[in-house]
Amino acid sequence: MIPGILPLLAITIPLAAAGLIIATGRHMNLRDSVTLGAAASMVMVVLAMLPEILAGGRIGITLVPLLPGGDLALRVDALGMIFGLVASILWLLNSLYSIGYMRALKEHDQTRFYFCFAIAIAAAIGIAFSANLVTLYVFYEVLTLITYPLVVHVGTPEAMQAGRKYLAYLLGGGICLLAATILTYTLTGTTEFIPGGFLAGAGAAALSLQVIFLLYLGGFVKAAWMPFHAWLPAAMVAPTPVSAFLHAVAVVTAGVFGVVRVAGWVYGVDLMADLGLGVLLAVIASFTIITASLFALAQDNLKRRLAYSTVAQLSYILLGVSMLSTAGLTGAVIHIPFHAFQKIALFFCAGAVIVGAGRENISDMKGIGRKMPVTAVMCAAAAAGICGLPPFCGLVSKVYLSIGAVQAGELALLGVIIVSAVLNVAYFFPIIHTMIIARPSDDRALDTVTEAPLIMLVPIILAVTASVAFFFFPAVPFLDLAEIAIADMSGAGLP
Amino acid sequence: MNAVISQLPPLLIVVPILGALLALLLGKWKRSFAYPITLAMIGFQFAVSLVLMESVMDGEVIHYYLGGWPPPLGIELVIDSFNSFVLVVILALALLTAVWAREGADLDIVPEKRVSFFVVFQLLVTGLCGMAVTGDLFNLYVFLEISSIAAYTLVAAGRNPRSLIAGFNYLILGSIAAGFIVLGIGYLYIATGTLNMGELAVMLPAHYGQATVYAAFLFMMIGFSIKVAFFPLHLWLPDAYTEAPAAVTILIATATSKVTAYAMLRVIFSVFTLQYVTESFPVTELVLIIAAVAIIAGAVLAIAQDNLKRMLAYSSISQMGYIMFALGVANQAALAGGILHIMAHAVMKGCLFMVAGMIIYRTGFTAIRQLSGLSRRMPVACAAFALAGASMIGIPPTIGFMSKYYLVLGAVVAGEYLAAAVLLAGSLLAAVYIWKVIEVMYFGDVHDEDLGGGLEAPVSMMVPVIILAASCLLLGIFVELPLEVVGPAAAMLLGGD
Amino acid sequence: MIPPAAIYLAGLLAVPVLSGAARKTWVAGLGFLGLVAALLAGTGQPAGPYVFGPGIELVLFSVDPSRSFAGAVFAIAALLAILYSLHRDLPPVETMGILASAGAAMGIVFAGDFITVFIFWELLALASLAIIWSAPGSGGSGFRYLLFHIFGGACLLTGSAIGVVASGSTLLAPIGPGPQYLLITIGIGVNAAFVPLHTWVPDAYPRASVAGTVALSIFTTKAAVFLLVVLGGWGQGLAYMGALMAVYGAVFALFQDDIRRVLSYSVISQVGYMVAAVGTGSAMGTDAALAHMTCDIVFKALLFMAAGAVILRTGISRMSRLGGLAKTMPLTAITAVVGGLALAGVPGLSGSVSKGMVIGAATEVPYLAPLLLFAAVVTVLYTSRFLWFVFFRKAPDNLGVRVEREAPVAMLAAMGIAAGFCILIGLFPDLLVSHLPGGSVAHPFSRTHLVESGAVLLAAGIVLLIAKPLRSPSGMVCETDIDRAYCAAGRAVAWTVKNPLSSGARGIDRMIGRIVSLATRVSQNPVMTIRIWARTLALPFVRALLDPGHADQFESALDGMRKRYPDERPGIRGSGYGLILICIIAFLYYLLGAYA
Amino acid sequence: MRENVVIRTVCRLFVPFIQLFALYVIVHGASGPGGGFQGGVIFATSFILLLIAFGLPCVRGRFGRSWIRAYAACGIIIFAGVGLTCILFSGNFLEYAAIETALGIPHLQTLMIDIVEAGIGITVMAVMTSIILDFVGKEEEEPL
Amino acid sequence: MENLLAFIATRYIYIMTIILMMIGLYALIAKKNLVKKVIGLNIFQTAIFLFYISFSDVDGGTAPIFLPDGVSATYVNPIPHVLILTAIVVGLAITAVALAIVVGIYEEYQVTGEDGLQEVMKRQ
Repeated sequence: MIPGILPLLAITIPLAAAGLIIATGRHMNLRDSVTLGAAASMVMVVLAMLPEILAGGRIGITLVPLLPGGDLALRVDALGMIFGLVASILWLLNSLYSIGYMRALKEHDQTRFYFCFAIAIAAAIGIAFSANLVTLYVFYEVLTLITYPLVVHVGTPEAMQAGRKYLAYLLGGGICLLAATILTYTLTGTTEFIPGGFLAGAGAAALSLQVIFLLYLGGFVKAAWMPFHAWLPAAMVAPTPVSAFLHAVAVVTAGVFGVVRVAGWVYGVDLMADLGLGVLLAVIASFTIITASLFALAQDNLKRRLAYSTVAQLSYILLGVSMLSTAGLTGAVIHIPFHAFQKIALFFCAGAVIVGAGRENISDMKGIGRKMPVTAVMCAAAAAGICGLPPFCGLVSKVYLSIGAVQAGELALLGVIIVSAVLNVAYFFPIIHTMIIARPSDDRALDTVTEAPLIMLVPIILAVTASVAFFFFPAVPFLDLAEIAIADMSGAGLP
Repeated sequence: MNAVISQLPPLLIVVPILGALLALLLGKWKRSFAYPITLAMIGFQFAVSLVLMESVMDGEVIHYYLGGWPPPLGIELVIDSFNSFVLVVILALALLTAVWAREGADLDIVPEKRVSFFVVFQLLVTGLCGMAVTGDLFNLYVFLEISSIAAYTLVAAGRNPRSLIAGFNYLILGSIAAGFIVLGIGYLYIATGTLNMGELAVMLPAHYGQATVYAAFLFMMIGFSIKVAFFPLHLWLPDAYTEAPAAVTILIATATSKVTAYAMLRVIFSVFTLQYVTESFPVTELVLIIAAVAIIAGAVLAIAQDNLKRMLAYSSISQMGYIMFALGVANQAALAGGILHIMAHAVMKGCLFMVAGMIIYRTGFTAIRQLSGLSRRMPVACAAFALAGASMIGIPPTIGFMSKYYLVLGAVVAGEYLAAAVLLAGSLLAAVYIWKVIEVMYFGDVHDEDLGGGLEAPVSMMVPVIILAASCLLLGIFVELPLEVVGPAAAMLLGGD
Repeated sequence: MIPPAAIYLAGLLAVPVLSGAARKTWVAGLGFLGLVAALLAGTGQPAGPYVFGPGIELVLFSVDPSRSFAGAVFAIAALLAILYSLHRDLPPVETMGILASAGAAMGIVFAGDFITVFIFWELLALASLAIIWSAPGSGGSGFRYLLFHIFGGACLLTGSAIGVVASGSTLLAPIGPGPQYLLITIGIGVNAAFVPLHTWVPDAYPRASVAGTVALSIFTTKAAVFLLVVLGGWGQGLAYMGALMAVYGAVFALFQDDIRRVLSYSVISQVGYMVAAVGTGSAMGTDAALAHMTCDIVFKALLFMAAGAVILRTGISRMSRLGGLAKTMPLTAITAVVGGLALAGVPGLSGSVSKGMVIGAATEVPYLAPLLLFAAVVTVLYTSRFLWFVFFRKAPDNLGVRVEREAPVAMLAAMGIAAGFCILIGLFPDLLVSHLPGGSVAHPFSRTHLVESGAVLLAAGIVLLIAKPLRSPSGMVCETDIDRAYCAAGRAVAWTVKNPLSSGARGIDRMIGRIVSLATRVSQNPVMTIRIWARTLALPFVRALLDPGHADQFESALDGMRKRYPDERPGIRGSGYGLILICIIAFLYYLLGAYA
Repeated sequence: MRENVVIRTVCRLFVPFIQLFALYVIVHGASGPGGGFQGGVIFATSFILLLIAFGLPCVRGRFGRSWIRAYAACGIIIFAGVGLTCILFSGNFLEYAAIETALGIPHLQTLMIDIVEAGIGITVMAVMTSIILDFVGKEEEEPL
Repeated sequence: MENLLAFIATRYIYIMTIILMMIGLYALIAKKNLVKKVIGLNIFQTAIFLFYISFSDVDGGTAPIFLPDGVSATYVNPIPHVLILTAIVVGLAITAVALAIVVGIYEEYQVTGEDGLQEVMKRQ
């Protein structure tokens, strides 16, 4: 078996699954079992790569020569492995969940739904394992397009409106990314990700490098940093599994992943510091964290509130990157999986509430915890996790971020962390109170409410369990991977 | 090279003409003969073009003197990597269009006209081949006019009475353009006393300063700009594309416009050299500016349209701007991108127009808003449309993205950052107008149920569409193959070889 | 041996599945186990550092005398609270909360490094929230409680981050000067109810359930105090902060009507004593702080228990409407009196011992002792008010429904034990003092001390005689604290977010949408648009200059255009326009050529 | 006007000469001014004359659509045929010299040229006539 | 002045050509009747033909015909004539198509003028 077969396999499995899904579209059970099987086998494949990566190795393969400076090539390293693990595992959970969800709500066009899902995950894995900017860009655009049908799945006018917004932002971002890629290529003659970055050698003017970085940031608008975040809350019209997919599995994760990639593998930490890009990033991230949290306070629709919370949380990762210090980067990198696991649990809960109680507004959820205890408790747990409370893994990244901020000497960022911690609690715990503690306005209110089907509860419980487990054993595997990745990207010279 | 190949260039032109006459005569006797002959002839041309490309791939050039008369007296046919590539592209498209037209022609060609339709169709293709292979300026003009006359006729041939008016506008402007071109040729002849491109390229530099050469360039530039519908001289195009019979639209949009663009590039880079357009008469900047305007304006106008074919027509104007963009930047990467885009645009626009035609064929819908929910009835066609549309937007790894990538790369290398930005913005606008359609097709709910479910077009129309849609993707992934020809071609145009 | 924290935290996992008697026995058993573990903790070996991740090592269990001492104290208090809570089936969440807060407190006590402290700190906040929210109608206050403590926790985290990076190790150590001092002080101060961060105490305690309040009163503040002790190395500023708290709390306690609010402010005041003691910085001071912590835990818990019993039986929590319960609830009354006197510092009870030590230690810091004495006087005042109004004065006739019964056995047991502790320690101080890490001694019955307390009581008595209003329950009630300001600020934020921010964002969205639609509309037929605009501009002039006929014609033509817009029919004029354009372009090229 | 004897007679008289002249021009194309185009057009004018004088039916009777089509085709076929023959004789397209050398017949070249010119002439004549007739045919049968 | 006259005298043919072209363009732009447009087109093309013929002319040149050996004469450049012959045929074809289209339009709308056409199409 040639060494590079595994990453290739990881991409081809979902693609093949997509074909099968179309083929078996007529028979529901067959189709869904295809999805599940593909997801499971993909997890297997990714896990099979884990040992070598943990041993510090890399797995690479070049598919086809595509463009000057960018073949279509895959290379798995620690950072990519983190994203790959998150995407594949959460896809498995998400498939389980969406089967329950879609069937419970008798959604239309399920075949299209699962088809797009499969291709989207393939694209996500491609992003995770891409070996150069061109490959990254290719899968990035594919991801953008293929998620569009998911976003507008319901097909209502406002869904279409949201879809247009979604496309406008993400395609615009793609354009920026393309421009940045080409500029990088013209400067250096390569787009290969090199640990420690390769732009430093280009000897280009600082200003141009800064402009290019801005372009990159624009390209990674998938990271939903303000003021270019509007697509994310808008995309909330999508079915809940899709929201979960956007917010946890692939899309936004891909955005922040890209930022980390570019910071560590294109620019390199030292160059970032020299150009003062860390400060820029820090400003953006801080602004986003605070503002998004404030917006979240104002939302009554549960999913919208979660969306704004995602916007804020993603900027935690940007914040960590902006610190350009070991602990900060570690916090950033591990916050990718940790946030993903907790946020997907939250979205699953929101969906379970929609299925079980048919309610989307927090104000209508008074006391539904009495009827759907599992959902409510898990929701509370995940929320606490995102607030960074024990015993959930959110706390770990919070700790690392704080230390990183100090290492970077940016004490102002500590203020941001404090404020945002308070704001997180401020917009999450009212939900918990309403769901579990508060009493329903009238006794009849809860008659129609029932607990969500088991197939939906299982993924929720698994996700929450995982986030607890990561609190107790953060090292396996994410913190270890993060350590390798950081060593990779910094070499030395980090505070 | 062996004798057969050396004799192929004239056969490329002559045999199909004979075939056309044969079709005319036999068609008079039995109507059903016309189509197969046409198909066979175009197939023959395609095969010949493939052989030719294969034989010139290694950089050698085939010169063929008609009647054995060497230039300047005689007419010369030249085959090199550039025009063999263009030949293959347009003939492939013509072949697919012909296959498509087997039933697509019935859409708006009355049976009585069917025979003459295919004859003229084939004459058009042949004229284009002539344009591609000739090495003589005046001969170029003649073939240009042959194909144009055929095009006027075809455009006006439809059932739809408006096609007459569109055809008339097309004819007037086309003839003016031809007049300008022939004037330019005349000036060149005054300056040098020869009409052979090769010789002109050699002799012209001595006269670069002269007003005659300047006037010649001016006239030819304008003439070709009209022929390729280079904004703002595009006014004939939207009506012509919209009102013409579906098959004709496909052929013109893919083959004619591309060959004309080829001729323009050929004249500007092989007759007048890069040095002329950049130094002694620096027109590239202006072309670049106009091209940028064309890209944006065409896309914006396309966004505004409600008629599907008209929307695609405006998008063609925008896309033609891309090719002119390459002319304006005029460096290796950009020119390669431009030539690649000739192919790319031919492929994807052919696919889009075919789907549009199929929709009209099945449902008679022309307005975009009528298409809602069509994906449930014509899944394959809509999928093809989506794929080609993605290529039009420039989503990797489609062919549209590749050409765009090279164009932007060229612009950046040339330091034309603003132009590059405009180009990218143009692709964003392309996303808007393509998405308008896809949105309606896939996510609109089905109106007038009486049309029923399965509306997939007959297989003879489906096959070309599928081939084109697939090639949008495959050519993108395996872009190396066309690049093997395109790269040298661009280098040759720049005089780098 | 097992860290006591582990026992509580592991044990609470079983609570949801158990119920009824089983659960009660399980919880009680946990309490005992925890106590045992805490007592054994001193003998145990410190658990080695557990590598949490790169650059972070946790010392989950480190042992020294003060830790094992405090651990024992917390364990006893936890046991009392659990006993007290057995009087009825609490909601599982509350039981878990009580256990969790016990565990978290234990964790803080035995934690060896900042990160561990932070983790248990947050856990404590979460547990207290669970306790508070288990009582009906406590949503708002619980929420405010959490906000305060998360803020505190974040400050603690960030502060300790600075410390960790500065010192290079995560181990607990005195805080050097710099931003981390401020941050950590705030962080601990929130839990220790520093003024003005104290408002959560009177806000949350009275709203929790009766059993919950006891647990709350034990753990949060005292754990903070213990952390202060462990870290040490605070300047005298802390001492004055303690004094401020003592006075502030005592004075406010004087003006309360709700019995549990009285006790809440009393908590602040007593914690003030401890903080002051820690602030002195001497070993004697820390000992005093620990001692007072112990005593205060016991008698404050006792008083809260009594108050809880009263509320449980009468359903009333306002002194103005209570009274004469000494007849109906004698045992409760007795224990309450014991606790009250201990709080007031009457010699022979535990309060006097520890308070004496505090004041003794306080003499080292200028002006500190007098402030504390003043606070002591006020303490006597509000204690006596409390006892008098609740138990001894004649019951007001407007008293609502009342259940003429003694408190349930579980409560009585807990109260009895607590009272016993007060008396024991009061009579035999060495029971407590001998365990103090600093090895300092107490002389509760020394002359100076007796005189001191006598003077305090005397002063209090005089004040009571003079100040008439103090004798009427609703005489001077002031329930407004600075928390009003906090709430106002919070509401302000909420309003800003809801109105200007959101609507502003929406407005921007709408504007972009309008621009886009306009652009589309224009580009449908740019030429015609321009003509329409031009004619529209020209219209007034036409009206002015031409004669009406022409004007109307002009106008109708314009309307026609507007109606037909955008007409996409192929026009035969196309060729004409085309030619004109061609000429223009040709001219452009010509100019360019001429220029070249 | 149809009754006008003079016109009819004159036309009747002229047509053969016109056509003869046309043939002359065509054949002379090899060695002098003239050739297929001119000759063909001149030939077509004879039919126009007939049209003017005797009206459409007469002309159509003598020279029907199918015939026109056939002529047009034949002309080009001759032209192309000759060209291809040259290729058969391993010369270039329309390289008459090749045939001449191959067969060794002197002055075959001029003959070939004449044949080609003739082909061109036939086509042009046919096409021109068809254009005229078609446009006239749009009117009713009454001639001008 | 003289040289201007000389300029005009020598170049008059070009000036004529340009004037003719302008006339043709004018007709194309301004004339509303389609047939007149076609005529304008023809005028335009004719101008170009004249242009070619004029520049191929040689003073005192004769027709380019083979002469008996020994006799030599300057004759005009034959190639432009040949070209123009072709161009004329092309122009003819264009005219034919144009007229055919005009006839078609007339049969469809019973008008041959722009304005009439606009009216008809508005009514549609």
